[in-house]
Amino acid sequence: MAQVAIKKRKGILGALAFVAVVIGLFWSLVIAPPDAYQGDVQRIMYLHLPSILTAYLSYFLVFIGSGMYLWKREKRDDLLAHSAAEIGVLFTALTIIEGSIWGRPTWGVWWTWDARLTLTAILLLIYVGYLMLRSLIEDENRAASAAAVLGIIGFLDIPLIHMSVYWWRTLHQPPSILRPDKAPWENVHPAMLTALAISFVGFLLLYFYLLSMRYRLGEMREEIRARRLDRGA
Amino acid sequence: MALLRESYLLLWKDLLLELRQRDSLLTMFFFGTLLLFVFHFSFDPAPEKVAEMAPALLWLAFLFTGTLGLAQLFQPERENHCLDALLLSPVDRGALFLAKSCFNLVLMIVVEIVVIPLFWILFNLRSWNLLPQLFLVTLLGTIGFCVLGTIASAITLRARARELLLPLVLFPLMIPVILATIRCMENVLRTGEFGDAIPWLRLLLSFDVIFLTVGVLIFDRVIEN
Amino acid sequence: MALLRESYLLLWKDLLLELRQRDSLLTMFFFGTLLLFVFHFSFDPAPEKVAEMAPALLWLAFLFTGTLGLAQLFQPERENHCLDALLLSPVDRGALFLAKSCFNLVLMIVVEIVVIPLFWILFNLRSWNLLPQLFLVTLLGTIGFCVLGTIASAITLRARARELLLPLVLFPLMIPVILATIRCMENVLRTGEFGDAIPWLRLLLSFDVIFLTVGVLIFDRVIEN
Amino acid sequence: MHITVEKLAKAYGLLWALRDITLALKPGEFVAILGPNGAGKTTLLRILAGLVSPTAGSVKLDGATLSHGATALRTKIGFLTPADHLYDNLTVSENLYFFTSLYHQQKNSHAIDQALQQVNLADRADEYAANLSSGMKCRLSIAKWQLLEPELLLLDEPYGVLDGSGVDVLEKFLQGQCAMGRIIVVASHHVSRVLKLSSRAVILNRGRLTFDEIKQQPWPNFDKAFGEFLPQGEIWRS
Amino acid sequence: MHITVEKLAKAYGLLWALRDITLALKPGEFVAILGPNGAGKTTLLRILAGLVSPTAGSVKLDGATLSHGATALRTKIGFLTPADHLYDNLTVSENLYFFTSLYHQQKNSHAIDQALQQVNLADRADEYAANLSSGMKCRLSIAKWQLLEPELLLLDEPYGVLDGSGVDVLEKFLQGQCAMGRIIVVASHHVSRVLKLSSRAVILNRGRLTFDEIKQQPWPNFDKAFGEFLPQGEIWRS
Ligand code: HEM
Ligand SMILES: Nc1ncnc2c1ncn2[C@@H]1O[C@H](COP(=O)(O)OP(=O)(O)OP(=O)(O)O)[C@@H](O)[C@H]1O
Ligand SMILES: Nc1ncnc2c1ncn2[C@@H]1O[C@H](COP(=O)(O)OP(=O)(O)OP(=O)(O)O)[C@@H](O)[C@H]1O
Ligand SMILES: [Mg+2]
Ligand SMILES: [Mg+2]
Repeated sequence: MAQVAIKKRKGILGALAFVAVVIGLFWSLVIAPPDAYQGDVQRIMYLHLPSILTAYLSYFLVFIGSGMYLWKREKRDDLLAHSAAEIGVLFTALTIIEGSIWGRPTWGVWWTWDARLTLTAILLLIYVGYLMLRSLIEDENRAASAAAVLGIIGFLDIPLIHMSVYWWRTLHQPPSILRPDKAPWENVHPAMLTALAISFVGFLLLYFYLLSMRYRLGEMREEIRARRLDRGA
Repeated sequence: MALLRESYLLLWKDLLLELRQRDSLLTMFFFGTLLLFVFHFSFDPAPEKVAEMAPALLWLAFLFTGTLGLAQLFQPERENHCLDALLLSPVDRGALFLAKSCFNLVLMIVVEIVVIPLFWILFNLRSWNLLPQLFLVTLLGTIGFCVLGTIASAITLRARARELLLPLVLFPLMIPVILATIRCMENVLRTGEFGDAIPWLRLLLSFDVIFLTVGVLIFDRVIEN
Repeated sequence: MALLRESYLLLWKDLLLELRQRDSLLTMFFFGTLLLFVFHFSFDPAPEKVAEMAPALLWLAFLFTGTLGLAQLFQPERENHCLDALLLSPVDRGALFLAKSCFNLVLMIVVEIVVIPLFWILFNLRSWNLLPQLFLVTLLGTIGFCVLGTIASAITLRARARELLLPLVLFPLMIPVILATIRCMENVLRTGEFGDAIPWLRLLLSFDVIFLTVGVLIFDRVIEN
Repeated sequence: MHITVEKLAKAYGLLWALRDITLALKPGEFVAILGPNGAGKTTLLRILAGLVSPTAGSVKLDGATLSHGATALRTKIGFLTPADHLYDNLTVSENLYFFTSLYHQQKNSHAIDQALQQVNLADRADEYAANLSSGMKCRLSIAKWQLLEPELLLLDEPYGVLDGSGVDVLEKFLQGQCAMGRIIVVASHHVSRVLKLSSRAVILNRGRLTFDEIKQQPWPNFDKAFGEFLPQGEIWRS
Repeated sequence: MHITVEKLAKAYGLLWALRDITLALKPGEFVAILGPNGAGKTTLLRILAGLVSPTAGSVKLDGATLSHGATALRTKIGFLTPADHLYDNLTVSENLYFFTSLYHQQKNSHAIDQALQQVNLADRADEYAANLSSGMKCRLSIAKWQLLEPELLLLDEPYGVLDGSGVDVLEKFLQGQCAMGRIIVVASHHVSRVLKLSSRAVILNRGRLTFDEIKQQPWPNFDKAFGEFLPQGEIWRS
């Protein structure tokens, strides 16, 4: 019964995500005006920013899950961290791909060693390392605690990496949304903002949908193992 | 204080074992010198050119040499289930962490004390007077490396393909240290003082402090059963 | 031929232990990427300078993996006295030597195959047409490194202080290999052909042959108590 | 120290190494753990020692669990495996010095020499542990736990490598500990040896606890229960 | 195979592990090597196996010595130590496959399964050797040597970790080998077990050979010679 209820809720979430993403795409591709300088390419930003922000969100979840696991030793926290990490890597990769596609016309190269790009790449590496570590340790308890430690350290390290990389060099698009001196709506066309907002919501919903699916997958794996264990004995 | 006494005891043990067998030191020296030769043979040692590359070269040498050391860090514990013996004992895991980091630190410092002057000689650099500052920067960087490295090698302790996984996990996390140390050294070598590299120094320092504390706090969760 | 069959068997075992899962290959790949990132952070090189730094950087990467591999080469044999099990068996010690060198060689070659193209991409070098020659040089150098390295690490395997002198003698022998390979690479990258680097190539080749045979011949003396 | 094991279970992958084990150990008890290969004896000991975390159930030592940083509790637990837990490249006396210090019971060289005397290893004090014979390593471990005197001492197959005098040393030590109210748990296949001293026998089979009784003379139940695990032809009577 | 050991001596540093040992072993003999801890049993076995080179004296197998590259000879020698000589991260069957191939006797999976059946490890064929219990590791080694059937089989303390059925398996195997004229040499502290099968007993003490006789019933000499090495109170009659 509860199973069914959960399934239903998931279904609803999925539907919402789908709808929101579609609306967001519509808004950003059709309604929002093209960028003054860059033209239509700039529309990538409506995917670009949401995807990286969701990536950040999931790395935060990894951090939380890891911390909780080390503290309470609950399997579910570890599962949360693991799921979040996988999806986070996915979204980070997406960001890089979008960015490269964006970069080709605007900067004329697929990749430059700009701070933010590099930072993203490093994030990718860190969490790929996280997944590697998991997959290369036999005993799942050890894998869990090892990964948890990495999840914590990695997250704590991000600000430091961010800082160092920024001091190192910056030629990336200057912050146009989150700019300190002006409020967002003053320097960007409102339609752009709404588009961004909607697609951001869409991404969030999508993200949580994926997360819950991945989480459920992990749970199922556990259940299957438990069943086979009992049948074995 | 108990923590320090325990760490000291464990460190004494590791140093004794290392002095008995010397395999870590040996590989590290071998590698460090090899690197210097690689550099020497590949970049024609025109002082003015080398001076600006020196920081990167040196630091890379240390980074890789250190990683070699880390790969062997828990070797004694891997034999005869001695790790179990330690986990069985009431010793504070934080002490274990401190001891191992210090051990690795000692190894690296020994290597560095040899490699840096060798470097200066091989590339006949003039700026001997700057060595103290450089040593300071190196030290800060090395501490950060050893601290994080110890954690990394502890979590990869029972992983397959350990020797590759270790740097894979460690290096991305080390990037602040790498950048900071190299920028500092450059600045020192160029201007002869820290000057506007001070923020980098602060970054280094905070890195060391943060992860030292984190390490001591969570290390008991890192290695167990 | 028995020698080869035995070597193959031992190599199969080592590879199986190392690459229990495809993960290891992935690990290699990311490892390679990582190295290049690290390089880039250390000296962010101007495009025109990269070409002349390439040999050094590449060799740096290869030496690093190689030495990491060597440090762990006999790890499986160290556990459960498995080395005794091998020495007890009728397997030819030469085969053991070949297998171990090949194992390390495979490890390095995989990394090289990953690193070199990545290097060309990330540092966007144009000279793709030269890769074959570079691979050839690298291969020759790598073989020399693995052969000599295997002998050395076999000596250090059970080494007490006294025997450690030998590897200290062996390692400097590595320098000709490095010198030769780097000169060759430079020449190839500059002139686009081996040209007057041919003698270096010959040196490399003879080095490999000599120490391969020496290894096969003396390895039983090296490895038995 | 009172030990209560409740519904303990340990699973490795798809295999139950232990299943709902429930035990209660009182001070002064000498428990023999018997059972065929793969029964779960070592696993049980390792869980009691806190080296392996159980899949389910709990182990309570004086009401406390061996969780993280329960370092005070760890000083009370000893685990003796004949060959392990010694640093190959430390000498005999260095090993003793190191481990006793690790337990905050730093011993001076005199005490260490005495302990070595008792297991007659005194003449090998400066030998690398790696160079000892298997039995000598076991003696060294005995010396180690003689110095540390834990409240709960777990022994995994101690008789295998010991010669006659070694057995005497060990049994004298264990009896002494029991008399002082310490708990001894011995897992072994050497029935006659281990039952000689034990006050209670536990039989494990495929991870389940199939027999648990206080020793008595004669002991038909035990003879029946253990009969199947004896080699053919070998009959054994308590 | 005929084995002649002449004035064999082995010194470690300043310590004689073995001193002028002279022995001659004939096909079909089952020799028990007894003696206190540190007597030199393991050292003797390791020298016979060619793992340790003697300081003085010679070991001849059918007149040939185990010098460098006497690979043909090595196929005929087996050395069984319960825990060792297995690759932790190879599975049970991979271990067997690897070692049999190493001895140029590559076995197909069927033969390997059969061997595992006999030591009843068949159900653990795909388990990493590291995950086996101590007794299972010993069983695995037994399976290994069952497949290889060496002319001379040396066993170092095989009984320690084996349960009843394990002992049965081992004894059946050893008896079979003896019957086929192979030489078995067992070093053990478990007198009753090892003397049950052996046709001859050798006692080492502090590296010297103090007793060497063919077995007989009753055997007063042996009882006298070995008496001192028994635990107190434990009396043993052949
Ligand atoms: C591989 C290529 C790229 C990567 C990995 C990348 C990565 C990122 C990341 C991580 C952010 C969020 C930064 C933050 O908020 O702290 C970001 C924001 C942004 N990126 Fe990119 N980017 C890439 C290429 C591009 C290109 C080619 C453009 C346009 C020329 C672009 C325009 C933007 C804009 C406008 C933002 C929002 C700025 C803000 O924070 O207000 N990006 N990008
Ligand atoms: N780390 C591990 N991973 C997987 N399985 C394991 C592990 N350790 C033990 N096992 C399994 O658990 C079971 C119990 O092992 P255990 O060592 O406790 O048996 P035991 O009673 O000590 O046997 P023995 O008398 O041979 O020592 C065995 O089937 C073993 O294969
Ligand atoms: N590698 C070595 N280096 C130095 N001494 C050694 C070495 N190996 C063995 N010895 C010494 O040689 C003597 C005989 O050792 P050995 O292992 O043969 O005894 P053993 O009869 O097997 O004893 P146990 O019954 O305890 O196994 C011992 O005193 C031991 O300390
Ligand atoms: Mg056991
Ligand atoms: Mg022995």
